[in-house]
Amino acid sequence: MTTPLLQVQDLEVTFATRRGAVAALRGASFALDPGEVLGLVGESGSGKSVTALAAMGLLDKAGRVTRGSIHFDGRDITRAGAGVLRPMRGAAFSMIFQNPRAALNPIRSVGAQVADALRAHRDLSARAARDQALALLEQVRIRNAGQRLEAFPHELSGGMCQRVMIAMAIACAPRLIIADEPTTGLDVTTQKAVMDLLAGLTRERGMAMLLITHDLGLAAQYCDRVAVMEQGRVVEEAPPAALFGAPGHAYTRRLVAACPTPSSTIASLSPDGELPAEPVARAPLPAGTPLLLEVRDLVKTYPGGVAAVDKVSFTMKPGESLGLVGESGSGKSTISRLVTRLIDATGGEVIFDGHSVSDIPARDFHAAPQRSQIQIVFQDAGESLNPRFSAFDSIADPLRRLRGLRDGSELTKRVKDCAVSVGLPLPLLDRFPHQLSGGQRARVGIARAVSVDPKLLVLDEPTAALDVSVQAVVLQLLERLRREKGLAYLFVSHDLNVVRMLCDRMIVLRNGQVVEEGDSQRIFRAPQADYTAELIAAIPHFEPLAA
Amino acid sequence: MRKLQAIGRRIGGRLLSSVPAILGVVILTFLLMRVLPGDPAVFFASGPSAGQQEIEDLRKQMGLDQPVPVQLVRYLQDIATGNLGRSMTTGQPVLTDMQQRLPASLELTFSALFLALACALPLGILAALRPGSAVDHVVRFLCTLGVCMPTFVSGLLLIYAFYYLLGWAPDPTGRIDIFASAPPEITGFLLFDFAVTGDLEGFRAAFSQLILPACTMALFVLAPLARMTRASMLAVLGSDFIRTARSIGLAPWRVILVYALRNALLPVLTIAGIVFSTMLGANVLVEKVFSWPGVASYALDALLASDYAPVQGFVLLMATIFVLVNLLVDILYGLADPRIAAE
Amino acid sequence: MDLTRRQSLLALTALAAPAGIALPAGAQPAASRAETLRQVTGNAVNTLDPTMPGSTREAFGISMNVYDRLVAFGRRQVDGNWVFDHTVIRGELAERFETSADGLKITLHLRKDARWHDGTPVTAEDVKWSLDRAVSAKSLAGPQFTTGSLTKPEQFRIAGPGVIEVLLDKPDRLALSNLAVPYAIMINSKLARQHATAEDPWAQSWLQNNTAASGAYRIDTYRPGVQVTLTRNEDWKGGAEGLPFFRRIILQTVPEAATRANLVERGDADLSIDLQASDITALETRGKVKVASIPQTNGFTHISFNTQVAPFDNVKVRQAIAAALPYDSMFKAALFGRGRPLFGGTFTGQPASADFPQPMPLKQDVERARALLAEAGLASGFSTPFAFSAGQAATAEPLAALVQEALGRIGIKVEIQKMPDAQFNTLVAEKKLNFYTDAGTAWLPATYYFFYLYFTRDQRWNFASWNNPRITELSNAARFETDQAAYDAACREMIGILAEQVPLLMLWQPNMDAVMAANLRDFTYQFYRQVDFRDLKRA
Amino acid sequence: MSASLTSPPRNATLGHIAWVLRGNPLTALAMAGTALLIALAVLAPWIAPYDPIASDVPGALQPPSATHWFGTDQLGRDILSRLLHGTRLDLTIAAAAVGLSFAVGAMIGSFCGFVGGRLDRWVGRFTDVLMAFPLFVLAMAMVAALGNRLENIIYATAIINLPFYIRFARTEVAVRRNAGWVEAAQASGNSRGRVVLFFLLPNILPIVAVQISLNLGWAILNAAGLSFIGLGVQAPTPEWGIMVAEGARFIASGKWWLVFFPGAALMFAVLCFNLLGDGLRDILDPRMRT
Repeated sequence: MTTPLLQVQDLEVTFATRRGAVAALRGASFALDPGEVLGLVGESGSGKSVTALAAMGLLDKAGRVTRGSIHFDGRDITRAGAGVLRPMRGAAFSMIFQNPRAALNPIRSVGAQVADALRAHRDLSARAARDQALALLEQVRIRNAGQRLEAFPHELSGGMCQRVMIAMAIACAPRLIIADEPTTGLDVTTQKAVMDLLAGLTRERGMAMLLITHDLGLAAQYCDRVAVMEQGRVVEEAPPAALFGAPGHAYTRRLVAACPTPSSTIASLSPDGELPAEPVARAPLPAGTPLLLEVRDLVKTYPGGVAAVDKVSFTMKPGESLGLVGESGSGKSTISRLVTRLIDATGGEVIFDGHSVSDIPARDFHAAPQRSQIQIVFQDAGESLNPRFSAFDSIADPLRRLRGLRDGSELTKRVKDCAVSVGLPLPLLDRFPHQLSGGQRARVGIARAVSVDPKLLVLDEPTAALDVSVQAVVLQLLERLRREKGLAYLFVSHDLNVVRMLCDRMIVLRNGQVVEEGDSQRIFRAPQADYTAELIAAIPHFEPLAA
Repeated sequence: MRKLQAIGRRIGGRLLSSVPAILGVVILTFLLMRVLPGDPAVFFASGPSAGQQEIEDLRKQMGLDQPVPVQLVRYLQDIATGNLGRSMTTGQPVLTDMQQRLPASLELTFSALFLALACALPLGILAALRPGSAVDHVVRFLCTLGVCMPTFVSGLLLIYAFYYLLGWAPDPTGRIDIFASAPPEITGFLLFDFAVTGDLEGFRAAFSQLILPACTMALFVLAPLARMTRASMLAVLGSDFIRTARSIGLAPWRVILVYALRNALLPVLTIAGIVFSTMLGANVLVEKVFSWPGVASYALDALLASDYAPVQGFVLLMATIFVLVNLLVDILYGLADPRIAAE
Repeated sequence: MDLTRRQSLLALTALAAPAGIALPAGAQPAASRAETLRQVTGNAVNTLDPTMPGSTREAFGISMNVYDRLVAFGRRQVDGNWVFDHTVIRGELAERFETSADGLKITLHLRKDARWHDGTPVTAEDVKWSLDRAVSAKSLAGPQFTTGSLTKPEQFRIAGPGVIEVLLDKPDRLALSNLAVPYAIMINSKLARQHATAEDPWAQSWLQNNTAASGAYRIDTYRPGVQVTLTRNEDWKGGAEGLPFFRRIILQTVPEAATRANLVERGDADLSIDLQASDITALETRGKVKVASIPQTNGFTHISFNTQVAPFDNVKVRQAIAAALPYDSMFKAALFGRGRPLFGGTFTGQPASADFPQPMPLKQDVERARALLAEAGLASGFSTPFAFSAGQAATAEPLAALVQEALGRIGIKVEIQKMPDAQFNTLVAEKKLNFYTDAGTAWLPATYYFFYLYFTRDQRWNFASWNNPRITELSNAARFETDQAAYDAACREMIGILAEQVPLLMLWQPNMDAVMAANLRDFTYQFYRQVDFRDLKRA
Repeated sequence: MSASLTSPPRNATLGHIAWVLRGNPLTALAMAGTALLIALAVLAPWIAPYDPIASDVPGALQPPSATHWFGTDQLGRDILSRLLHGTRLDLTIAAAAVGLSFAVGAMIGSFCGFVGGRLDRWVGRFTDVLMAFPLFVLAMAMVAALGNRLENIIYATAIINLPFYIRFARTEVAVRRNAGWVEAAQASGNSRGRVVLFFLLPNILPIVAVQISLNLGWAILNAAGLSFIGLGVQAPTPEWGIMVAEGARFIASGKWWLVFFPGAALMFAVLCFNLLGDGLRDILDPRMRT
């Protein structure tokens, strides 16, 4: 039996906070053999990143290893000082971080940064370092590497920055690469390219990789083995096929179920959730029903002449749910704000319920009768709640403004009704956003939007910032609300699977233009446009457990 | 080349866009001076036997008999032709006075800023490396101590201690020892002029005259600079790319100096620019206390005498310097931070 | 700093004469530190031509040392100190002079050996041009000369080489004295006229920054608002006692009074005449310096009422306030007693002496004050602002606080207003201040002159806007009165009226406190309240 | 004061404050000092041993003694009593000036930051003009022009602070302009005015509080500077700046207590406000709130 390259045993890491010591890792154990790719999956707070940082010796000052050990290649580095670790970092093991643009020094050219990585461990002349940096950039398939050498991070795309980061990580040929959510925040197509590159490089060079991710599909696709973490422990560890095919641990089972796959339905995401597992059947609307929303040739040009939305047209019937899908920069969020009348369009028309609402300037729309009819749920629930409003005030605000309710029993009753309908426990109404969990915040955001009984609810990536298990619950909530209240949804998302489950029809957007439009299931099964097909192909996936 | 062009365009644009601000300053000062209740003609005609006629004559001579809009137009015309008027207090053209006095103020302010930065940067970095430690608290306390003393008090105390009691400093009466010979006028910056002419003795003399007032001013700006250094260093040290730098095994000093400090200096540069402009205008009291023949004390005397021209000239000068310093900071910032230059 | 270096540098500077002032043949020996006088002052010289509107007192002082006048006042010793004596007039650029018996013609004979700084001889033409300039050019000199009945160029006549006649319509008692004031400078007309232009026939703008003089000192460097250095004119003949002692004078502006005190005490400066009273007392006690304290006999500090405005138009109100003030405390708090009181006089009716200013019968009597106020119908008091200028804050601020406190006791509510000098002077000139403190100094301290200047006519210096027909009549008569007894009688009557009507309250004459190095001597108090470097010596 | 605004649930906030203070003795000291100053200002008339403006010329310039702890001044007034009453005045000047510039500046700045466009450009120009002024000279000129009365000193100090508040509020609001909760507020039917007043302003308040605290100290120094050149509050009102300026005249004559005690009081107050500002920053720094 070979010595594991990285062995983590019973690791406990605690952070000193003002509420005393808080354990982030509570006895995590796993091992990684040379050349192996191990996936570390789990939801936020499970301790994935802390594990990586602890292994690198990069925990910040408040964090401390209180128990257990970390061995690298048989050598105990658990409490090694900077003198031992510094020569190892980059040379023996290196790390790739999420948010690649922030991880690079903004005022240093990428060439110099790659050269820094080289010269940290090798005695190279500036010229030689530069040449090697150039070679590295070429190896990570950066086009025109010679020119990019002098470029600064802000001049490169996110994917490009991550390639530079990879170049830095492999510069001194380490035996282990720790990739901490390396593609979070990147578009699916970019994600695929970066991951393919990373996987290829590690394979070619015989490097081991610890891939930390929240995306089960990603782990399934690129890892030899996957370890599932929950609350600071590794609860299950197995090859991906076994793990996702027949999860042993209850938590793994729940996690796998909540993960949207091509075959999952809203109900199947959370089997013990609030929706019965029966397929959703929708009665077709009688012919001749007037349209709820009609968008004609909508154009939004930002200063600088870039058209974020370029002649987009679509219609929605009452009670219908329409998905807007696209990668970043496709204009989907801009459309959501245009429809919600938060910003003014440069051209085109928005007709709501038979009335043109695009004539009313956004600044005056708060007083328009349609204001209460069109409501919106934002992407990041935490960021979309006024930090100085309690949950009650957040939900009550539209009731006060749009329904003219004064403080009193009527208002309290309406707020409480709303809270009940979104499943928010009433005692939480007095809490402030930072005292609520992500799922609770999402519920408050939804409650605020539905409190005034809108006809159209615009959902701008309402689950993008949530863990999958929470996402599952929120999606079920949304589906239930739609059935109960007969709301029309304009659902904006980058996640095709989610859109497929929730929406009747979908529109695929690219660079502000409509690429494809049609029935969700149909598009998913048989995309007409190449771009749509590419998008669908890029979604990392695993074979769901045979239920 | 492209970069240089971009910078050139930015300079042009900035200068152009600052014209309205400067014009605003000029007009506002002009009106403010006209609101001053003192009548300069009365003040300056106050010889032991001046009568009403003399006051009237003086008023005419100063153009004060015209209505204010006419005066303003004339004043603007004068400025356009480079004529800032004549000071009644010194009897000289304002432009001449300023030319003589500006180097004194600039030299003092530069030295003070240099001194302050030389102290504030290490202190700020030290505090940022150990936030919350005793070092941090001591640094903060010392810097704050400097800012909480009015400059005229710290100036007088320094004089009392180092000149009167200890006799270490030369008499606080201007830029060089009154009995020493002045250097040839090259730039008006004495330290520079002495250095260029190789007069070390003179350099030492000028330096020893400069040190107390420069310290007084530096004390006052130490706190904001150190505070900003600490804050921006802390922010940078906590950012992702520092972690990256550490993860590739860079030496700690390299991480701090090349990665952290260079990034942290950017906001400090902005603050230093602001501090410089404010210091130049605000060292009125220091100049007074140290008999420093600078522009600020010149303006103060003129203001108290309702002598319009020097005050107007001074404010115009300060506004111009403010714009230029901001521009310089901008250019430096653009050079140091590629993100800005690209915009 | 070592002395040798200073000396050698000094030698260098002495040699490097500025352009425009030619050195006479033969290099001068360098002035040693002992022969150099350094005076520090809070104010600044702003022009080399003292007749320019806006000239500071320091500019007058410099011009006295740089320019000669035809005549000069003598000096006498009072209590061990030298004080100018306006009753003794001696020749300066004039060798001698005679006044005709009817007092209508003054004949002046110029010194034969008198030379301008450029070496050319002084001529009667130069003098005529200088006097013409004084009465013709728009300057401060003209108004001053009218007080000596000198108003037009025709009054000055060349009566032969080196002889000039001044002709008068009436025998004005101050005509000759006016030729000794700072404005009466004698200018090298040949040099000055080279710089005259059509718009500026009297070379006023050139003379602001240059000199064309014959006096005891030449300008070495002139940096307005910063410093002036003078070097001795080795060919000067105008002095009563030969060449001045000091070869080199440095007059430097040091705004901070405490710093000036430090400089003099540490011996880095030799002389300062504008220190604060509090510092002077301390310096005297520590004894490292010499202090010459001389009452400024031609000046007075006062509290003025606007006699044209209610309630101060009521003499009872003025008398009430006069009786309410704590003069001794004010004197002590404001001046630390450094001066000569002008309150506490004992005469009633008319004084025995015709001198002015002299102590007036002012003393605190609160009961009487209350009674007078009641008589004026203001038993319940009233409110008024009390103003002073920021420049005089050191003495006026404590004074004002005491006035406020004392008047509060008789029901008068006082609001103190400290204002910037320019604003204060404007308001005084425009007669918009009703109750304030200020000071006045007369160059030519004849009693009638005080009354004529400060208590008659609608003009800036009539502090109280006082309009008393009898005073106007008496002061005009006294001016041309040749009979000493009649003159004295008129003066005594005016002083009596002043004491009774109290348009303003004469408070005191502050000391001229010259603080100097212990080895300086022969400091003279001059009517223009500046240092006459020609008299000073180092022991 | 503003700590309570950072996060309304009281016990959590108090706990956080206590935690910050434990790690930061200077801030605790500054808080105690500020509280002391405010207490002294409120209680001045009752605890001052003498009338602050009653003169006693025979007892002038007495060094500190049992009867006059801090000595007497040129008019024999008790320096301790004058200091205590001065606390009142100086805190009033500082608070009024800073409050005024904050109220006006934050309002204008917030609107500009939120609305942008032409209004923003014009106000930006105006603040440029103000910023380009040498500020102390501007304050001097204003006081000289309007007359050196208490309210004018407050106005002048407020105006020279104004551009900083405008800019500060503008930047802080501009950062938050596109935050989800601002858009949500608009979707909830709030007018732009309401969004600024009831959503944005309260949210930037804690950050501005830091600035306010630092500015309080600066305002006191500014008033002292004005007093030094004779443009301060009218005598015989007891004000620290005047007392320091007057006392400074006596440095050379060795009457140290005239400048020492007022100077120390001034320094103490400014020190407290500055350290408090730093401390508030720590309390509010989101990165320190775990």
